[in-house]
Amino acid sequence: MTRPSRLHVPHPPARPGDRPDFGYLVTSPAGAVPRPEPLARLAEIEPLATSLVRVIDDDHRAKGPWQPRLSAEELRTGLRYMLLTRAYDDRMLRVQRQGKISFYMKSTGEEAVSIAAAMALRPGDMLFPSYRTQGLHIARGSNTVDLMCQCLSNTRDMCKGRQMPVFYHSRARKIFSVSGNVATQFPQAVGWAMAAAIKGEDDVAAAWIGEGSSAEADFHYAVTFGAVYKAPVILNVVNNQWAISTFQGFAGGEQRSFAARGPGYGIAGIRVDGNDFLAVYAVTQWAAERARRGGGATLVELVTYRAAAHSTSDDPARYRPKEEAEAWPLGDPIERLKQHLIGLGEWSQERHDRLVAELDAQVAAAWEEAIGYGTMTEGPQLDPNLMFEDVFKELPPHLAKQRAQMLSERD
Amino acid sequence: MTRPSRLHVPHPPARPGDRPDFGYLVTSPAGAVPRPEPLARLAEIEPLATSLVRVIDDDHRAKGPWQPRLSAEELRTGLRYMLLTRAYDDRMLRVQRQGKISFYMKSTGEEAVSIAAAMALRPGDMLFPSYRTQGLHIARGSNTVDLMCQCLSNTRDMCKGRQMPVFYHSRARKIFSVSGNVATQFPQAVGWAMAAAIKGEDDVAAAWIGEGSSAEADFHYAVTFGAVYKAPVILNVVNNQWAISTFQGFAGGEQRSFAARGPGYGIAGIRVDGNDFLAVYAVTQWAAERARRGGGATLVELVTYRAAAHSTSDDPARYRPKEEAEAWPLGDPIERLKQHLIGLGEWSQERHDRLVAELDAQVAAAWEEAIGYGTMTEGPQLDPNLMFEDVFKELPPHLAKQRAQMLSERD
Amino acid sequence: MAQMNIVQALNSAMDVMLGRDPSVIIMGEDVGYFGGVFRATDGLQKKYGEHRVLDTPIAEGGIVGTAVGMGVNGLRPVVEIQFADYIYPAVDQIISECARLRYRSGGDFWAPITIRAPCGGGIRGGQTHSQSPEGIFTHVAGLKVVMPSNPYDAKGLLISAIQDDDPVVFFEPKRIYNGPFDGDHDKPAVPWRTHPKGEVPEGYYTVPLGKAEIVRPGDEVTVLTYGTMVHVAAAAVREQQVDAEIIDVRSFIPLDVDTICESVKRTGRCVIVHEATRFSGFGAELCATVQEECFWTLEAPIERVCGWDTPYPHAFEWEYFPGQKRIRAALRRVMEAGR
Amino acid sequence: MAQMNIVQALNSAMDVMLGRDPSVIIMGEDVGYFGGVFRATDGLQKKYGEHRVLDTPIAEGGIVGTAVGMGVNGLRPVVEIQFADYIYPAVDQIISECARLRYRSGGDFWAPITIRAPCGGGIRGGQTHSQSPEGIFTHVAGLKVVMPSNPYDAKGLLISAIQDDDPVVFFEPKRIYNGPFDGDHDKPAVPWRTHPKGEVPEGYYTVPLGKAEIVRPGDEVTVLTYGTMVHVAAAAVREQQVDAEIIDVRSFIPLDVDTICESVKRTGRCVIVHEATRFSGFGAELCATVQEECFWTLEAPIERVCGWDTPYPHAFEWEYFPGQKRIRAALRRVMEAGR
Ligand SMILES: Cc1ncc(C[n+]2csc(CCOP(=O)(O)OP(=O)(O)O)c2C)c(N)n1
Ligand SMILES: Cc1ncc(C[n+]2csc(CCOP(=O)(O)OP(=O)(O)O)c2C)c(N)n1
Ligand SMILES: [Mg+2]
Ligand SMILES: [Mg+2]
Repeated sequence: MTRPSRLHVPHPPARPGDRPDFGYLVTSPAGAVPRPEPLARLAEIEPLATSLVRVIDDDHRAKGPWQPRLSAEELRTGLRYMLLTRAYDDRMLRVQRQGKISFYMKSTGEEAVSIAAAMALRPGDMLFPSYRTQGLHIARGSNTVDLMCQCLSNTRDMCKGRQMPVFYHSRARKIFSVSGNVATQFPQAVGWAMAAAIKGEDDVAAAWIGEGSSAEADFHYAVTFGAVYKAPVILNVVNNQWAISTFQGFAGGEQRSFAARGPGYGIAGIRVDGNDFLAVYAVTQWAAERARRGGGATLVELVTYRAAAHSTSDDPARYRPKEEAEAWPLGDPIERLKQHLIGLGEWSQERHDRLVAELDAQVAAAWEEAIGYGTMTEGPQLDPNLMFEDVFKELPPHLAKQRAQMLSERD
Repeated sequence: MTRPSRLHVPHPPARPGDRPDFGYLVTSPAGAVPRPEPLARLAEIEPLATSLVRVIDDDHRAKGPWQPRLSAEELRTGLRYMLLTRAYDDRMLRVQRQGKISFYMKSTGEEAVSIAAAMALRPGDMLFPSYRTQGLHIARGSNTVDLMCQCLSNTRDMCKGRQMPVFYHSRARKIFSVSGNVATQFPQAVGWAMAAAIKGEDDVAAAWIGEGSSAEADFHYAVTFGAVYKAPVILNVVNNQWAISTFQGFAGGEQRSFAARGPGYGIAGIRVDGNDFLAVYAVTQWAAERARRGGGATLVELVTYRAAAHSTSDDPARYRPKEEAEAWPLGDPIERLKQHLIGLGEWSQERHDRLVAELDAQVAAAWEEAIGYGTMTEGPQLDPNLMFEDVFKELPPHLAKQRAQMLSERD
Repeated sequence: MAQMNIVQALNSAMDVMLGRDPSVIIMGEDVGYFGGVFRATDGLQKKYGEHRVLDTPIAEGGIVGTAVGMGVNGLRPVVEIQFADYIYPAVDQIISECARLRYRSGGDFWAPITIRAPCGGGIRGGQTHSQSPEGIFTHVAGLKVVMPSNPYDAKGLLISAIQDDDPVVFFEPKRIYNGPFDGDHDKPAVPWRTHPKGEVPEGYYTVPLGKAEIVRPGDEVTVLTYGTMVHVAAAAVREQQVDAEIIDVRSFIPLDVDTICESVKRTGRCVIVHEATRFSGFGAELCATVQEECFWTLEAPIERVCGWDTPYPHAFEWEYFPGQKRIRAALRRVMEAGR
Repeated sequence: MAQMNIVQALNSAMDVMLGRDPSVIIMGEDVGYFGGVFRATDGLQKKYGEHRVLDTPIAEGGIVGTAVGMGVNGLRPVVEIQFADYIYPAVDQIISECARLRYRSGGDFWAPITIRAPCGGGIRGGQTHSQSPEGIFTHVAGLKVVMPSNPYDAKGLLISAIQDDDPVVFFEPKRIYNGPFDGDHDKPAVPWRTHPKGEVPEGYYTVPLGKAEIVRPGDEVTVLTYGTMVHVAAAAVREQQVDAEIIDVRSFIPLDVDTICESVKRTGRCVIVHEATRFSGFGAELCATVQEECFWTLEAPIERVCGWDTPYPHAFEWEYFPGQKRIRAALRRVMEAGR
């Protein structure tokens, strides 16, 4: 009767050549999921971990208790930021293809994840980004010229030429440095939040990692420490269905939602439509209030889709159907907010087209300015001496010696 | 309205001088928790993660669907193994106090965790022990002389003098080597189970870690890989309330049971009375059947109490009330099985006393034999050349050279 | 014989071993359906099935931890760490478990695991895609550590590593995956086709662990190097017109002290070249060993030419890289010393 | 002035800094209510409260990871790793994050963390309670690494480490927590009371990072050592009746090359002693540096006396430990060489 167990190997619903199939995706109708008080008990919150918080319905109307009730002006700002992020991404991909920068990573289709969250938080709140949350910089007003200069490793590069493209940071805007090692920022955000609580400040921390990265130890550290100390932190897992070539089932998404791990550890967990600007805004606002008022950490799973390649080194056609992005059931975050605004009578196709053109021009101008500060091959170049700085706060003798040697021996 | 969050610091219910208080402990009446089919769906199993599977009630009668229906002979065998484990622990503590061995760790009060589980598994199943599951060796018939020789690092030491006391192993009995780095055996057990599944064999793996150790990365790796590949493995978290001086709240036990993390990751999770021999046996049997039949991994939380000091280097009087052990609501596993057997008319105080005396004598005789193979100070000694063996399968040149130097330069 | 680059040679080694030994399995991030971000496992899952070539969660520690258990259960896992820069989460399982298991269990348990890790820079990878952490692992008792410098060795050494019953950390200099690189990044890339070591047998063969190779015999100075730097050093020696003996160390543990010291005793001079940072890098051990064994024949201080003691920068890659110019300067100093 | 052992000196250092700087916090396993398994934080939680002295989950990687975030938010976490043998789970956060943060962010972010880790053997701890992994961390650009050998330095160096804005890994030779140890395990233990360095100021003072100390001036041979071995080497030198200059290296990064090389240039001979395994241990870097800087004055090969390249065994502790006998044999060889 007992037949030997066999190794279970998760399979994505579709590979190249197959018809896209998102039958596995569990959704809830817009407005259907109740909104408990931010300080509600875990038992009341637990259902949110397996349902899907959605606000904008298929007719682009806002529905239900999670409506953030934003002004038309705020909504247009969100739309502008998302469009700017997309325009920026498109431009940077092009210049990478032209060999002007060494590498790039787009966030196409996931813009709401960063923009809505950043808008729902306070300026004092600290953000711990992943490499795919450039929208956080856009929403907090980082100048696209500065972001481009980082990608160019030029004389205005905030990283002084040390990092690959997209590893931005901004101390002034309280956006942490992106790490090349995935997920390390998760426990760091918890520690930052613990420090805020220790100091009696009411700022919260928020961090973003991909669903694939949630398999790293740092996920477990973050949720455990977050639960133990009730740290005021929002732990966002961006489930865009893919981790390079491996689909979310290989991170454990096949059996249960990622949000469900929250209640499993004794913290709040919410699964939200990551392509629904209003839902992401509302959930972030809820989690931030819970954190600020002593309710502790929340694990948020943002359900979205990585519409672009993993990076400029990747070719998704090798491992998933080309048509998958169009087949994604939760649509496009920009299109959905745009239609919602139009439905409200607060936006129009004409204004939209004008805005897109304006932002494209703005990004083009930014690029022209950025390359003026040098590219890796032309124009002003960074001083190689910078290579030895910031390893330590002060230059130690052995590095001073090596720097001198470098200057004497270089071609 | 929003007051700044403060860092939450878990507190044990009682510190030295306070009255013991286990009010935090969630229990269920014996027999009250339903027993789903081993291959039941997660939704049906989920309630088991927060209730407490118990079989032996306060009047020592077996109750409910989890009764393993063991013969009186099997029960007496379990009682004997538990008593032998305790006699062994007591003796080894004494000889450590006499300076005969360098270190020791008792499992007093937790004997059922190892004995019942080992008896419920098949000889082909692989066990990945912690340093507090010496009962696994007792139940699988390891000779106490061999265990003592390991603790003595003598000429019969299975570890060839390389390990501290209690870091046993037995290839013949399929009991893995205890690691000094807590929790590392958890993903190893999953890997062993994956290999069994890959080879189409129906052996399962079982691993034990303490609740405190569950904060390590390896817990997360084990549960994640276990869930992704549906590995035939039983992951036991022994929640004995304390991790050296830190109580289980510091591992996340304050907010939620440890078993609840199972369903959080999409695998079965069961919380069981670790001092109830019948319950531990039944739950292990259930999880093993689930694993063997392709149902995948189960996370088992065994609720017990560390009645002894953490180790011979520890003094619990510094951090918890002396009376806590007696106040433990789930009693003592040996006393409970004994009374159950007596209630069945299958055991008596007289037979019990005789058995205790017999086992004490057996352990005393074993000790006499063990020291005959040498202690660290007297009798035959291990050949120091062994220090250089098994670093690699074959001795490489640099170690041959060092070994020669050692022999020429030692005092 | 066939023409292979290093990626193809590695692929061929795994193909051969998967075919010869049913206990061999491949696991890692994106190694299955996709065939690996560097294509090293391309086609293997299709050929040997999903139970022999496994995609894994993104958890290096979990990959090695489960591999240890598989090894204990009779399999021979070949693990890919996507970049050597990401091996750190696995360090506890590698050092505390893989490396110690046989010893701590009195020889009763072991895990014959091979851990592949692409390393090195010169690919615009910045500080988290360019590291050469081999030095750290050479300090761990119980590990074998190797790094090939060409397709022939890559295949032969990988087969030896997979067959070995001890854990082996196998570093792959990714800058030369597709062709030898002499350090001049302005020159067009050269394919392995143009290099004798690009000739690789299609079938089974081994290059033993623990043996260094003299890639250029010479009498004036010994150059100890490995990986990408073998080719950079060779170019520098050509330019410098010095009769240097270039030794590709290849195997760090076990280390071929005999070949190394026989050479230095002959030449009396030694330059050590690696891409990893200098301070406490593997070059320090090479320098210490040579100094101890060859002291009386040394005519000049041993020099180390290494990466600077900073993270690997994105913009200053070529100022960081220990290129021909720096190697030649060291050769000049060592040749002139004491003259 | 007061009499302190190393544990008391460390406790005093943390006490002083908790008192002077509200941003200093202590965290680790069992460090709070209990005061640490070695008692180093005894009484500090009672004195400064639960928000300054934190018990943590058993997760070294999580402890360092959260400490990084605290550091970024203006605190100065002092982290205790219960045993250096258990630092490996934290290696990714230490190397990829602590050490690189300032560099990768162009100097805009940093985490001023001190990581305390009791290390070394001779306490019957077996292979997982006896390790000396300092060598691994000395290969990491961006870390400072130190190890004191007595109570006075322990307190002064720890205060410097806590004040330092760079991450510091602070190794503590636990064999000499309670008293100097000359390597003769049969002799009764000696308390720090009997040692001048057991005299420790109660208040604030510092011992700078980056400075070695000459603990015994001499002219015939230079002994480079640190931690427990400083005392074992001193005893060996006394026995051997050689006029050795013994240098307590103390600070590995930054390394006090001047003091070291000035001495070797004077003596012309050098013996390096540490408890860590030999191959690629920190002694290799010391040997390579001395060889490079002092080549022309060296009259004998530099010798390394280290732990064997095996895990630290339980039963053969004293055959493993690089004791007086082995140090004296090395001194003899080095003194006779070339004579
Ligand atoms: C520790 C570590 N391991 C592996 C990698 C290589 N890597 C970079 S991104 C990535 C996939 C991450 O996928 P996911 O977390 O889902 O984020 P997404 O790219 O989908 O936004 C991998 C494996 C890394 N950067 N760091
Ligand atoms: C990686 C690692 N960190 C820390 C330690 C030190 N240590 C040994 S046992 C222990 C407590 C473990 O408690 P728990 O997991 O609850 O097991 P219990 O002792 O209660 O059986 C600690 C912190 C260790 N052995 N390994
Ligand atoms: Mg993803
Ligand atoms: Mg415990």
